[in-house]
Amino acid sequence: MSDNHNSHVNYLAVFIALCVFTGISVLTDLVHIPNKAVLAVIVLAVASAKALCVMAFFMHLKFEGRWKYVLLAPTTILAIGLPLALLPDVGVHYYMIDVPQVEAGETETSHSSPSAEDADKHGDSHSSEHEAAETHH
Amino acid sequence: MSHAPAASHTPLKMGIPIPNSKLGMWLFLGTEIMFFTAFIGTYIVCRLGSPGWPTDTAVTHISIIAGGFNTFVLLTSSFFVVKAHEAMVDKRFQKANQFLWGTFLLGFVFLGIKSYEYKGKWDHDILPHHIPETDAQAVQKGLRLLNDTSQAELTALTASLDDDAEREKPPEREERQATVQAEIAAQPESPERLARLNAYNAFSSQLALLKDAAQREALTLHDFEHELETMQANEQYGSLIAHIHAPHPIKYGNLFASIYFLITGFHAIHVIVGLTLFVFVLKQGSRLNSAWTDWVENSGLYWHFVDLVWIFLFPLIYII
Amino acid sequence: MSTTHPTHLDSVVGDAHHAEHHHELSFIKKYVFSTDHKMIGIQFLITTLLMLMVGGALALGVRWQLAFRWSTMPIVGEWLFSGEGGQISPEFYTMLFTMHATVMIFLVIIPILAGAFGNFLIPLMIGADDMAFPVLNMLSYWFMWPAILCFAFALGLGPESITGVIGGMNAGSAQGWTSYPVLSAIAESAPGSQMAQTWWLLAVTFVGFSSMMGSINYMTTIINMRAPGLTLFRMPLTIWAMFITAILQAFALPVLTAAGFMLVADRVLGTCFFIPSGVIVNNADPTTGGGQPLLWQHLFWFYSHPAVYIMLLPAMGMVSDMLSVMCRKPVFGYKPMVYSLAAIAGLGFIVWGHHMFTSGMNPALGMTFMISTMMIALPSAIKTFNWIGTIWGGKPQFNAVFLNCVAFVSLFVVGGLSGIFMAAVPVDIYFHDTYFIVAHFHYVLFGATLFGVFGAIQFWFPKMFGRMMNDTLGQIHFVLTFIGMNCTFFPMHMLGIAGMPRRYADPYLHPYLEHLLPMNQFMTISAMVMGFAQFILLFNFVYSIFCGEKCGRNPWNANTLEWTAPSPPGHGNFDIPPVCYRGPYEYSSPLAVDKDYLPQSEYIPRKPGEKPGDGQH
Amino acid sequence: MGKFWSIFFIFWSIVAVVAVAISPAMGWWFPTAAESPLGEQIDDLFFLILYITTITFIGTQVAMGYVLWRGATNTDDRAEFSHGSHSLEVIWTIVPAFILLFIALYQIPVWEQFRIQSHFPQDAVNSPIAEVTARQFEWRIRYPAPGRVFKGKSDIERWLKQPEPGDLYTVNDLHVPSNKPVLIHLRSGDVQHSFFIPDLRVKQDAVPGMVIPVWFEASRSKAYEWVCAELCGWGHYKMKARVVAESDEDFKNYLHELELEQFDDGVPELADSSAAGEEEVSE
Ligand code: HEA
Ligand code: HEA
Ligand code: CUA
Ligand SMILES: [Cu+2]
Repeated sequence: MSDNHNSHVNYLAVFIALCVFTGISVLTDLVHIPNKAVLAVIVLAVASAKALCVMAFFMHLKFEGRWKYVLLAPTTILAIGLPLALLPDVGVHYYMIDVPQVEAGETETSHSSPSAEDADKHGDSHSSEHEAAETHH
Repeated sequence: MSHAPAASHTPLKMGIPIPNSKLGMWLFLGTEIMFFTAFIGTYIVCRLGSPGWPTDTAVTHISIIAGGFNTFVLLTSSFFVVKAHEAMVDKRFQKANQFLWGTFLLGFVFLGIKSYEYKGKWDHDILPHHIPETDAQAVQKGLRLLNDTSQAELTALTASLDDDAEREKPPEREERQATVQAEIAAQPESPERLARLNAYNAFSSQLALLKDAAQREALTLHDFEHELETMQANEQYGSLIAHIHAPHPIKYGNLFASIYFLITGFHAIHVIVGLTLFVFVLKQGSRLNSAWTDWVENSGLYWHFVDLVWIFLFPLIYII
Repeated sequence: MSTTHPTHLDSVVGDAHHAEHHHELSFIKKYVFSTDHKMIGIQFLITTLLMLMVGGALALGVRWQLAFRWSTMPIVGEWLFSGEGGQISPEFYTMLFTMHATVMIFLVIIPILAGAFGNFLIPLMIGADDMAFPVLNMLSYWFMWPAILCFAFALGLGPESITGVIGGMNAGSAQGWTSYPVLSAIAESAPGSQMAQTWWLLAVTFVGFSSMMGSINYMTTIINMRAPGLTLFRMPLTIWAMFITAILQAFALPVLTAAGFMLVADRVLGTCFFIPSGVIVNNADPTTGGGQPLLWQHLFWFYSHPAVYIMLLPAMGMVSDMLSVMCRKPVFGYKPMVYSLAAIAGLGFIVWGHHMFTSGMNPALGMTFMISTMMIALPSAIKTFNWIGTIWGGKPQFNAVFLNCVAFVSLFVVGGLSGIFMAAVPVDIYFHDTYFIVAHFHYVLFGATLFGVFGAIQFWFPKMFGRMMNDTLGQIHFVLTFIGMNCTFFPMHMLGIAGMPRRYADPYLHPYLEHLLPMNQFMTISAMVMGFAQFILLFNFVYSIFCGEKCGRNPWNANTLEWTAPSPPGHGNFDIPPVCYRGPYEYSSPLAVDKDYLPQSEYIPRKPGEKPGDGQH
Repeated sequence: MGKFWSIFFIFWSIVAVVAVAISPAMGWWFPTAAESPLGEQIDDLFFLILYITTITFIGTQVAMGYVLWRGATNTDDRAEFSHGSHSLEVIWTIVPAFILLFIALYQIPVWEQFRIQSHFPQDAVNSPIAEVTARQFEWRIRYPAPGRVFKGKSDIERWLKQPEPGDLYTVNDLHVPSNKPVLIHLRSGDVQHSFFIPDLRVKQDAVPGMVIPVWFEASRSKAYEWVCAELCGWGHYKMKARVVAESDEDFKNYLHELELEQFDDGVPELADSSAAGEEEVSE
């Protein structure tokens, strides 16, 4: 067993690092990064770093034998591969999709709260201004 | 391949140098990863495939602070577990016990905050199948809310009648209304009840007009909001419907709510399972001994995994 | 240390009491809630054989309608359809094939391979005394029963007040075993989409839990509990196959479970993962949502394609072992056999889209899946040729075990080759959802897997019960089943080429299919013959348990470790803990002097002057 | 006994091959030879694979029969002691690999034509014939108003999203011009269905929530049987319909008749908006 190694780990330091990472994630939200993709990359990178810390130290993987690769490599590949394979079909649409709520939003004035509008790249800005003017009359 | 006689070469134990229980736990965690992969993968692709996904926290009622704090709670509990295991290995069982209690309580804190968040969603009716996605659906929902209020008021009025026989509600609403009318009108000695009845009558006739307009498709969401405002300002019955907010359509709101509740729900179930695992150790109290080291290690692994899932859920659901 | 194994013990019969002494278990502990892997394996075996009867009876119902449409079913018709004058209804037909497939796949093939043989063989063949987690093992069997109960409810059996399935068997689950939404997600879409479908999904979840517990157990056991000396590349192919199957289960099944939860949630909690908005089914309110039906198909096949290999690999492994024993010859190309098993499993994860070629999936994705599907034929080719190589130059014993194994290879090739047609996307445009598909999978599932299983039952029966099965009966069963099977399923290829869609209660409604009625009648009669033949198996099985010829430890003169244990093995399996010195297939080795086999646990002292390593592979 | 069984296994494969060989003559074969250019390519591919697999089948079964026979007549003391052959393994890995790779690559163009939108015949894409909506258990067809010209992709999309006055409706009877590629937009109103015309070798699932373009070309003027190939409920088997391929002229006449039928009794202002509106006075 590998326990003899574990006593050398300073769990507190790891814990503090994890807390700092969490802080960073929250911060990225506060500073308002306009580009969603950049935001996603940052927070997911932070999350992966956290995950690695937890796995390596808390779950003692750093001290385990080679079996950890045999177990985790295929799992990771499948876990990343499945969403990737779903992407071309569900994430993007090769054929026209039939979504009444979106079509309705395009023809009628969509009424969502104004701040929701900036996240919504597809809502057209005309209608939202027009509508904002209306609600405040 | 080994060629020599067993006595000298053949190892006594084949396989890898970890106990079966730990190996089993790790394999189980592998399957758990695939389980959550299906959910998280679904979330990611649905999100990408649905332009206009609701992200505004004012609409989704997602609280970054609550989520961030919960992340912190889980991290701390994970830290306690690992300390508990360390203490178990060092045979300091009391210490381990304390740390485990820490973890255990933090697990409940997590669930508490989670239920608080759920409550917020519940109150704003951010529930699958409840969310209007187009203006027309929003109007429909608004009318439904008003209708529910009107029904409730009618029931209350019926209940306020002291005659037992009258309290048995006739099946038809109109009939019931008529009975109540007649009954109250016949009791001039309680003027406030009469006022209440009149308010109700005014309200329900206004509601009937609205419904009619909606039927003719002559009621836009904007009109409806306007009407609602006017009705709420009405001094006779405004207070009855003061609590009603005009529903806003949320594009893809139902899919969002479905995914939110499914993923966090299954995560919460995992938290509960983890807590149950700890109960077995905590039950030992002062009798805790090194026989439980493996148990603590394995349930610790499980707990870290639960933490790990949350580490990804937090940015995916709360931030992006 | 006892090194040479006492083969003379062959004559000693029933020396199981050795282990039995210290454990006087109560009847319940021993036969019902047993944690002994052998008992659990036998429980699985008997349960699945019973379910085979159920699934077969449902299949015969399907066949009846296809041959004698809308006419009263014999025996059961009057009773089932007293309302319709004994006549089958289209709802009932859809329920029949749905439940036929469900029972066959989830309650027969998967549990008979992994549950019955996996359980019985793994610890014995690796020289362990039991599974790593015996209690978990017991649970994995007992989780089958809630599943069976839920499937019964899904079938429309059981009191309406409890099951909520209004309409009896006409409202049984009827979405096909693939359960595609929206049909399966919206209760209004079919009579069978009401409560029955929820029971169906629940049952699949229970089966999933059962398999999951099993697979973790098998992996742990195989990794960590092998007998001293039993290195990975000395493991019999059966064990390799079980191991790889367990891995497939472990990685693929959770995805189905997750998807199943989503579908259940769509049905009962109002979520909309698979339901797009604005769909009006059968005059119900338009749906609100934003989900996508294709998502289910992806998640479902992400499990169910690997699942078809879960339904095949263990049989492949067992057939390799049996062929080697029966031909008295080492398996041809042991390592290629292992690698091709692994390759099938690996590729099996990236071909699921071939079930969706016409589903409206992204065509570029379809192309990728086409290429990987083509490639998966390669490891299968390697295996096929190696089996033939194994027989080549051997001294085969033409008994029932061997015949079933040869049939396995022969029929697997047919099923596999028809897979190539469908793997070609343009051809699949035509063949998708026609009887060509039905022919394909019955050849691989029945032709390959079930024949493998028939062989395996006959082969390991002595180890299970200490008695031999009757070989003559076995051969009669084999011939009838083989002929019946080919006469039933081979014509399905032609039906497919003629464009007959599957899942049709009455294909002859369409003029271009009218002339196929006589052929369908022929197939139905053949299916009945085949069904009848299974009674011979049943009889042989039961008869041999009580009156079969008694046998010793190693009736087949086989090498693997399980044959060094008593027949049947007692609690804890081995009276002499085995140590392994070589690979499992040293038949006809020159090192074995007085016999033509060399058990894995038999130690041969090296003669002076001999190079190290000869024979002790 | 061994010899008997060897012959038994050989015999069964001979029966199988013979059965396939006589099938076309017995009518157990394609309903007709493919009657569309794409279908012909599919058939060619089918026959190519049929030849390859038949050879493989005969090869493996003969090999099997041979080794069985040799085993049955083996008078040696012992079986051959061999653990395999490296060169054989290599051969029987590489040869099938080439064959499979060949099949895989060879079929790609057909698939491209059938499904990749940029390879669709552009004329057909620019003027879709109809929108076909599958429902339990019928096919609803909507033709654009006769004379309606689509101005580009977005115009088509607009037409797909909103019914227009002047659109023509029928059920279970799709008319198309023959001898030229035509395109329909396939959708489903409730559950999943599949658009299958056996003689033309086209099949495409109709998925709720998606609008899928399908093109095909009928090279003869005749009524083709059209069925549903994806389980859609208890009435799946009876979604019987037909596709009538006819000359351009007949097709025009058909649409005209349909129009007369539809706008016969009333709503003249709707009929006005269609190009052929004035002809209605003849009634
Ligand atoms: C045990 C189960 C099993 C097995 C092993 C297989 C094996 C294969 N299957 Fe099958 N399949 C099913 C069970 C199985 N399948 C089921 C149940 C369905 C239907 C599900 C449903 O819709 O209900 C299905 C459906 C199915 C489809 C979808 C059809 C459709 O719905 O449109 C496809 C398409 O590609 C396919 C392909 C293949 C291929 C290429 C193989 C390959 O692995 C086969 C490889 C083997 C060989 C090729 C033979 C041996 C090789 C040689 C002798 C070498 C030489 C060969 C050549 C050079 C060609 N299968
Ligand atoms: C392991 C899997 C397996 C097995 C073994 C079988 C075995 C059989 N199957 Fe099935 N089948 C499937 C898996 C399997 N099937 C699947 C996955 C589908 C697809 C379903 C779908 O579309 O969703 C399918 C669909 C299917 C269809 C197509 C239905 C349709 O699309 O409309 C048909 C039609 O002939 C059929 C027939 C048979 C027959 C005659 C047998 C025979 O081999 C059965 C022979 C065995 C017996 C008969 C058992 C012995 C029984 C007794 C001894 C008791 C006898 C009892 C009485 C006589 C009352 N099956
Ligand atoms: Cu429509 Cu099947
Ligand atoms: Cu498949």
